[in-house]
Amino acid sequence: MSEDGQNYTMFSSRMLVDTVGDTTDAALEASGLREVIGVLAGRIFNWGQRKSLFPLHLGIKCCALEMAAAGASRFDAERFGVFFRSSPRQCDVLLVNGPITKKFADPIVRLWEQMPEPKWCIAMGECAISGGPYFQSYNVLEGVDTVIPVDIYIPGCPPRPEALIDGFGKLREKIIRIGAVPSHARTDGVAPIIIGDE
Amino acid sequence: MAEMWISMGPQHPMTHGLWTLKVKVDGETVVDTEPDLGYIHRGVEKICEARNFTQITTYCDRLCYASANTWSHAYIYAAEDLLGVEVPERAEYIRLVAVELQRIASHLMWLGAYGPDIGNLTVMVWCLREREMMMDLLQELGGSRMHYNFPRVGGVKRDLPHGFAMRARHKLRLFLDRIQEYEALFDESTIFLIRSQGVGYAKPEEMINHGVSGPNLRAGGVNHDIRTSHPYSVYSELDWAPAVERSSIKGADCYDRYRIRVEEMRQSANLVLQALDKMPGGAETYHEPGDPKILAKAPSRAPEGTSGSHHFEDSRGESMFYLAGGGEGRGKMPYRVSIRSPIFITIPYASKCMIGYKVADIPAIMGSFDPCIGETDR
Amino acid sequence: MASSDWLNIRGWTESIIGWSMDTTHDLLPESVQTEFATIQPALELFFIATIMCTVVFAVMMLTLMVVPYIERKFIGRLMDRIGATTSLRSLWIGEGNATAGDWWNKLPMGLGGPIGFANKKLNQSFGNEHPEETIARVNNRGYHGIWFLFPGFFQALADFMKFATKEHMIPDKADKLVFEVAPVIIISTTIMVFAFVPFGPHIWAANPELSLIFMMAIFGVAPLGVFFAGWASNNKYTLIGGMRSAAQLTAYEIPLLITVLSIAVISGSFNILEIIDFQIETSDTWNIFILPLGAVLFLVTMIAEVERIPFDMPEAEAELVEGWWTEYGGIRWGLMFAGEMMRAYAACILFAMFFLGGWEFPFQDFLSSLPLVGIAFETVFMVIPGLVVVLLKAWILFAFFVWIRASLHRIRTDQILEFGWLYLLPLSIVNLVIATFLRLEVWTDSGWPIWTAPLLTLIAIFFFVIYAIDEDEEALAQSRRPYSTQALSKAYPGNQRKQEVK
Amino acid sequence: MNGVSEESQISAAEDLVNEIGTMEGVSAFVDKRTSGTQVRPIVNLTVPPENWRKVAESMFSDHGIDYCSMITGIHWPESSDKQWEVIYHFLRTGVKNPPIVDGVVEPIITDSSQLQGSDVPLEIQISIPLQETRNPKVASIQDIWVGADWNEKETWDLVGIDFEGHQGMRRVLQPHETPKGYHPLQKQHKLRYHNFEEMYDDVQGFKRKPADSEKVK
Repeated sequence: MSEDGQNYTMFSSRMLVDTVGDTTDAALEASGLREVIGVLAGRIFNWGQRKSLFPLHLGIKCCALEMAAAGASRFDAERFGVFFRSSPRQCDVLLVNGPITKKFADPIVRLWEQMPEPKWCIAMGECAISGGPYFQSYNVLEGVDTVIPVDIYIPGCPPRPEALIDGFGKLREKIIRIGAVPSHARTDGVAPIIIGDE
Repeated sequence: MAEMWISMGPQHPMTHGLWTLKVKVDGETVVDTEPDLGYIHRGVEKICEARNFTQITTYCDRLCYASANTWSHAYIYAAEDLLGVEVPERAEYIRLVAVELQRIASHLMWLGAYGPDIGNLTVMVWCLREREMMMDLLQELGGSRMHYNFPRVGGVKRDLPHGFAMRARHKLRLFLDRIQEYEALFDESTIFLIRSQGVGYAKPEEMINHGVSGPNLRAGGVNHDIRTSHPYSVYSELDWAPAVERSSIKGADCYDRYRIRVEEMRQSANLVLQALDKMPGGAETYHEPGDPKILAKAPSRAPEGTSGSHHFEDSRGESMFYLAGGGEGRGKMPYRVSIRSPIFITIPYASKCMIGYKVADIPAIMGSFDPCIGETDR
Repeated sequence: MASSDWLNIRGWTESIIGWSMDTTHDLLPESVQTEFATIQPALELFFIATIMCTVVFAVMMLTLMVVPYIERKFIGRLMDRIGATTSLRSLWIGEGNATAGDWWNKLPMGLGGPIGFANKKLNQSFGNEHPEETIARVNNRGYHGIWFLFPGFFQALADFMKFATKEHMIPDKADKLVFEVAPVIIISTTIMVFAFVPFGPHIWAANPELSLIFMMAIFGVAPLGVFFAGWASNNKYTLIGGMRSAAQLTAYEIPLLITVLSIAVISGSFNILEIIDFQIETSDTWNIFILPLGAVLFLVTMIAEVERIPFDMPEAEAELVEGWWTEYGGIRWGLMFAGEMMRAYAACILFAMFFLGGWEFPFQDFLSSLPLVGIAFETVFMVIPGLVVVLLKAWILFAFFVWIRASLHRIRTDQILEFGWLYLLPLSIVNLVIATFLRLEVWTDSGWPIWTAPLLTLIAIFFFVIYAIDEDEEALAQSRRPYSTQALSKAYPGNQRKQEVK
Repeated sequence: MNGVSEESQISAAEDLVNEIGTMEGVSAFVDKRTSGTQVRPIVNLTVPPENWRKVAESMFSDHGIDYCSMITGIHWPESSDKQWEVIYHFLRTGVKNPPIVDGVVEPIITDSSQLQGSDVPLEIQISIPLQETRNPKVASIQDIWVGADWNEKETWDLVGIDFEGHQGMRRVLQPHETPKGYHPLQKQHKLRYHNFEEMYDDVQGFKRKPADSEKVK
């Protein structure tokens, strides 16, 4: 019911929702409960976001097989709540696992925009970090960060599935530190984490 | 419903990799298809013109990432043809072990990806579990899990490590029993039979004319296998026969292509077991890296005007390399590297095979041709 | 309610509400008392209904957490995996070495103190310093956390919390009103189904005379929402997904209703509670032994109705990306995901109600009639409320659903419709004929004659064995494959290969 | 020993060379190479571009060469005798149509070491030198071997050799909006950071010289 033009119902439900919302807000504010709920709910939602990171079922090149191996039975990524979905609307992590060519540049940006906030991007493997062995090629962009803001870099060609699961672990640490907030509300200056440099 | 074009876009669970299949659909039946490749074209042929002969093996590993060893060996045979090197007998046996183990791993990756195409996730996890066994063996040879950089011009980087033969025999025997599990899940499930039998017919003579090769061709009853028709390495020393499927008159369907690959997995396992027994000097002896028994001296320059080519039986079809000598650095780098990718030729034919079937059959048919887009886009 | 047990929630609420109404009536001044007396019964009914609805909803939502736990863990075991291991423990330990710092100090009114103390204590006893846990992490054993904190149980809760905080995106060319209304239809009808599901002899929200027909009607409305969602999200995949779901559910709605009708015919009434009492008291045999064909049909149609794997075409990942819910994200998709679980849960409970005798423990009468041990069993049956028995049966059935999901492939849409119309519909009519024949001829007022149940089950098992063993001997003799391409595999009744080769 | 025997393959190669060698302008010879323990005869032909179409048709119809493996285009700007070169690779699979026995294909799984005469599998490599520099053209064989269709599209897309009579020529591997004349595998296009000095010069990307640039490396 976002635009007025679409609003066929005579009785404007939004007016009801607004009034109810304002009154409860005022009541909570007065009783100081708003603070309590805000902090506790923040922790619960942060826990929820950390514990269920759905990466997109997108396989570009060899790192896609390591992603599949990470999802299979030996290195079970599902132990940590990583469940591969194939529609960008239902994912919150874009796992880029191969070289981004000129032809795939704008589809991957479109995929990134289709994902609802709060969303993160993991650049997995050399090709996604800096174009990898194809950095000289006429058709390969040098890294995903030329088109998408990247949060976690996982070096390796291809990185072992344990490194990928460690990458998700690092992403969870980042979420617990800076909170599961949409990208525009994030305090910038949080440098992207590179596995293995600490 | 009026006919409409659906584009099964670059990111789609049906495509094993990044390519688009534009499908013209009338209701549920497919009327016309048009593949659109090039989403991971990274100009490997151009880059290889600025690399010397040993560095190119790493690029050929990363061509088709599901079967890295077969591709680096295809390149190495062409490079040896160009540089004119005589490979020692023991190195040929070690290479055969590496290539056949990689073929099993590649077919397992295909079977794992084919399960979810038809709707069953358990197969994927089982196949990847077995593939881990094969990758452990290849990791002992090459050092890393997926891209091994194992062959050198004139031989192999290292001999079989200590105890490799014993572990390989044990794992392969376990694998030969595990295949029964997949067959139980596939062959005895009526749903799989009605989804794959009679779907995606491909006539043998059409396939030859369209350049389709490998398991997809042998599924139609055509006995054409590069390992026997143009023998290389030591395949002629071992006793085996290519797996050929007896398909129906209308051609090979998805079920035949599934059967042929399960047959090939058994066959590759037996080939490796035979090779380990027949290894000259015994599989348990160990030679230091660079020992002339496993690595012959090879010139590092190819003068202008020389050329080398070699056909190779990759797990997806006939792969081939053509190298023209005389590149930069007075011939240290090839002047031109040309790569034949079997799937680059099979995809247009496979997409024509889908016409007349239902939208739900597209992943079943496309999956049964085992596309690997890394090698298609080069 | 012939069969009853101690957990008489409905009785208690009625007595409490009745007592409170009478006391308010007495306290009121004389002038108002007469009017109050007139509205008192309606008021009582209203309060009882609301309380019972919340109780049933609470029971359903709490026990619903078990369903995704069964699905993830059981399918993980079938796939040789560990599955989700998110447990309560992760609430107080941070991630790796990063923690959220002392967030409890931000709490006003001194609430922070106890929480901080509890956090420290829990970290010591079950936190990272716990000896076993560090050893487990060192040698990379699958660390599931402390077993009694149920690792994996709270994964569904974590998923739902995440869905709640996702951004809501509407495709710009989508039909906005229908896009918003479709999830509402699906979720509300799914929850309304539980209004008529009795969890125990005294735990039900509504119990109209024809509760069976009400439930089946509401159960059939959700596919309409699915079709709306498919149409509204302006995406080719969802359109095809929506069309498929509409076609599939019409093809399976009719056999389902006929099977449910045959249950009503056997049990003699349309009210679910009476059906269960018929099985427990009057006929003292479960319907599954009387109508085995009906049980199989109900199971198959229910799997199709709930769109689980063998009949998963509408949201087939392979070719339709995510089927009809591709464009939904965030809380709407989370609720529809939970709605899907609820429909599967409702299907399992219904099967337990219609065929497995609701809240009667298996062999309850026989066990309690045993000479020595009988008294012990008697007390056990007294202590366990009917609710627990119903839930156990439902969960075991859901495990059966998951087992089917792990082992079968997905059928193509036209094969689903063909199977629905050509095989299930006639079979369900045959089942109805058997049911009426059994009810009219064989049924005597004192119950089923001794021979009916064993005879009918033996016939069913006989047919099942014949149908299951369909390997082709001479095909097996020729080649090593269980099904040879050339030998015409009889696995599927009217298979395609036979017509082609002729 | 179940691979194709060497003698039969070499004799079959010689017969093919004698038959095709007679066509005008074609020079043919058998090139023997070793691969592993096996001698590998390859039939090498050099065909002038004018009558390449005729040679191709006769190869397909008379000599039963039914499988087009690969087409390579090479750009020789400095070399004396040719500006461009197109190299074709063919295989003769030697597979006759398997007979149909009671409704099922009965494949001829003969032991490949007993194969004789015309059904011995063979490798054929054909190179066509082209002189003109501006726009090299070769006759298309799309209608004879359909397998060559996408090979020709790829060769035009990457190397820029045009194939006359090829229907539906379009960019296959490159993005659709690449500029018209851009064919990357031509020698005048260089890789990024081709000569490493340039990369070292710009190592921080602000055109700053690396500390040890004057020292003799």
